[in-house]
Amino acid sequence: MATSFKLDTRTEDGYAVIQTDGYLNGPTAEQLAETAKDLMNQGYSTLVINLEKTRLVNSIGISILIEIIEFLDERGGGLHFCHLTPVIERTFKMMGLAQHAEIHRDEASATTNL
Amino acid sequence: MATSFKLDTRTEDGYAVIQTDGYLNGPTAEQLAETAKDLMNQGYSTLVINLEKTRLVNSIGISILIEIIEFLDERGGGLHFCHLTPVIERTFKMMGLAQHAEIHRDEASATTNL
Amino acid sequence: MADQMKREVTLNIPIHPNMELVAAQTASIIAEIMDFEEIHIDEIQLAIIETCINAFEHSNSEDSKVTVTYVVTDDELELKIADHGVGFGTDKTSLLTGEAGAQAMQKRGWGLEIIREMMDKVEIDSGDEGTTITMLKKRA
Amino acid sequence: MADQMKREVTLNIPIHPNMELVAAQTASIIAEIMDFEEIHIDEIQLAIIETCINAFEHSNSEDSKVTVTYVVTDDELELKIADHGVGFGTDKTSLLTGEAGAQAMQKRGWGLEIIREMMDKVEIDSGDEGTTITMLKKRA
Ligand SMILES: Nc1ncnc2c1ncn2[C@@H]1O[C@H](COP(=O)(O)OP(=O)(O)O)[C@@H](O)[C@H]1O
Ligand SMILES: Nc1ncnc2c1ncn2[C@@H]1O[C@H](COP(=O)(O)OP(=O)(O)O)[C@@H](O)[C@H]1O
Repeated sequence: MATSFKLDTRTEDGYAVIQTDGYLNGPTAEQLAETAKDLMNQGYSTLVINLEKTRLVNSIGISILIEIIEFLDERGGGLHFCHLTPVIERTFKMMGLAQHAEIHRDEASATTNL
Repeated sequence: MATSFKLDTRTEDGYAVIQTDGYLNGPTAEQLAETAKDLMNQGYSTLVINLEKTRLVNSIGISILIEIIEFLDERGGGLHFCHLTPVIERTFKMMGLAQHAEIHRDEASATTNL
Repeated sequence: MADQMKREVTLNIPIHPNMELVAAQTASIIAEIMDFEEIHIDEIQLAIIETCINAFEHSNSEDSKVTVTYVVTDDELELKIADHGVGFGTDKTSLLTGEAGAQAMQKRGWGLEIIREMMDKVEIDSGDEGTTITMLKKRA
Repeated sequence: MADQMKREVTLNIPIHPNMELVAAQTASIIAEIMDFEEIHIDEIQLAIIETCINAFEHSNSEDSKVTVTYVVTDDELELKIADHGVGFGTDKTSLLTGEAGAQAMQKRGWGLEIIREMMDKVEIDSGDEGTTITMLKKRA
């Protein structure tokens, strides 16, 4: 059984945006990580993850997001998040994601100056 | 315990629109009936009920909608519904509401020719 | 034929206004996990709501509880909704329904008919020990 | 002081991926009926999810079941999440957490800390017979 989870990818000049839709747990965050690595391999080292349609992220999902950050860090890339619910933002901060990834209100403010 | 249920009312030239938000059961449909009667007493004999933000209506709620129809019928008024989910529309038809009330896709088509 | 996986979720709710929503919402997320279509999820929710409010209104059960069992297989969701109330004979459902009821805008007595309309199969088992309604929805 | 009404909902879920969502969703609708604020509903959901996935991952329970009890009073929601697994000592939680864990971007070992952050009160009762986590959220 799987929850309906969707990923939408859009590439722009110099960065790519991944939009998630649904619960981020181990398996779905792995999908997201694969997509992020693919984009990185295509030359997009700056990624924006838009969580507007994601209301729940568990700690296993976040541990995989940390792996994405590490992967990008090693390759000189950068990760930006936007549209976090207050609870997701709080959890990201607790677990230290805010140190190596930037958190923005929306896509517009995430992509200014990219 | 009560679910969060909201009613929004708007009056226009010749008709009034009631927008529901939440589960329509006995108690909340009674609230809707009170509002409908109030509007009727204020001279609005044509009412549009917009169910866009209502996903569930139980059979007790529908029985009260039938009472609203009867109340309006006796006073020469008319009731229009819009934004029904397919399941709500099917239930309305089963229980005979479609005979004495009109069902429209959206507010625009409900209010044309009013 | 391969063995089908069967998973069971059970929910106990008190007989109390709006508790039918808890039973419906639980079905909704299970059906979503099973990848049911949205319209079928709405149908399942309405069937559960009608069955629960019947138990709330008519069962007169002393323990004031309703138990909902959700049995999940690969392509079906089976629901059993049980109360320990007074039960009813199947002849009880003698009000006008169907076309005649609709014509007359019959107000009450639609619950069981709605349940049958929404689900693929409905079985009623009712007696002195209470009522259990078993219903099945196939993933289209 | 007036007697407080107390209502109990119980849910049994199998240990299986995504079943934590069923427990979380059930809490969500109960908290909504209780008129909790949206942010508090999110907090409750996350706490339940973390507790359930802990039971799924660590309990090694033979019956492969988790029981969630939702106790509703006028202004509080109490949750008990129980498994019949191997249990754990409270010294088990020895990974870096808090500021140090955040600095090091520690990947795992955050579950219990998240649960404590999200809820007003958390009690762990764990032993050979299994683990029960009791947690409380007050309506703000
Ligand atoms: N759980 C139950 N316990 C006892 N009687 C029931 C139960 N469910 C249904 N009934 C009986 O069946 C009748 C028909 O139910 P229904 O079709 O839902 O219409 P309504 O609830 O509007 O009367 C009820 O009036 C009641 O007598
Ligand atoms: N229900 C449980 N049954 C057995 N052990 C548990 C249970 N819940 C938590 N634990 C133990 O507590 C430890 C800490 O849990 P947690 O803080 O959620 O971090 P993580 O799950 O990432 O290890 C787990 O590694 C496990 O040893």
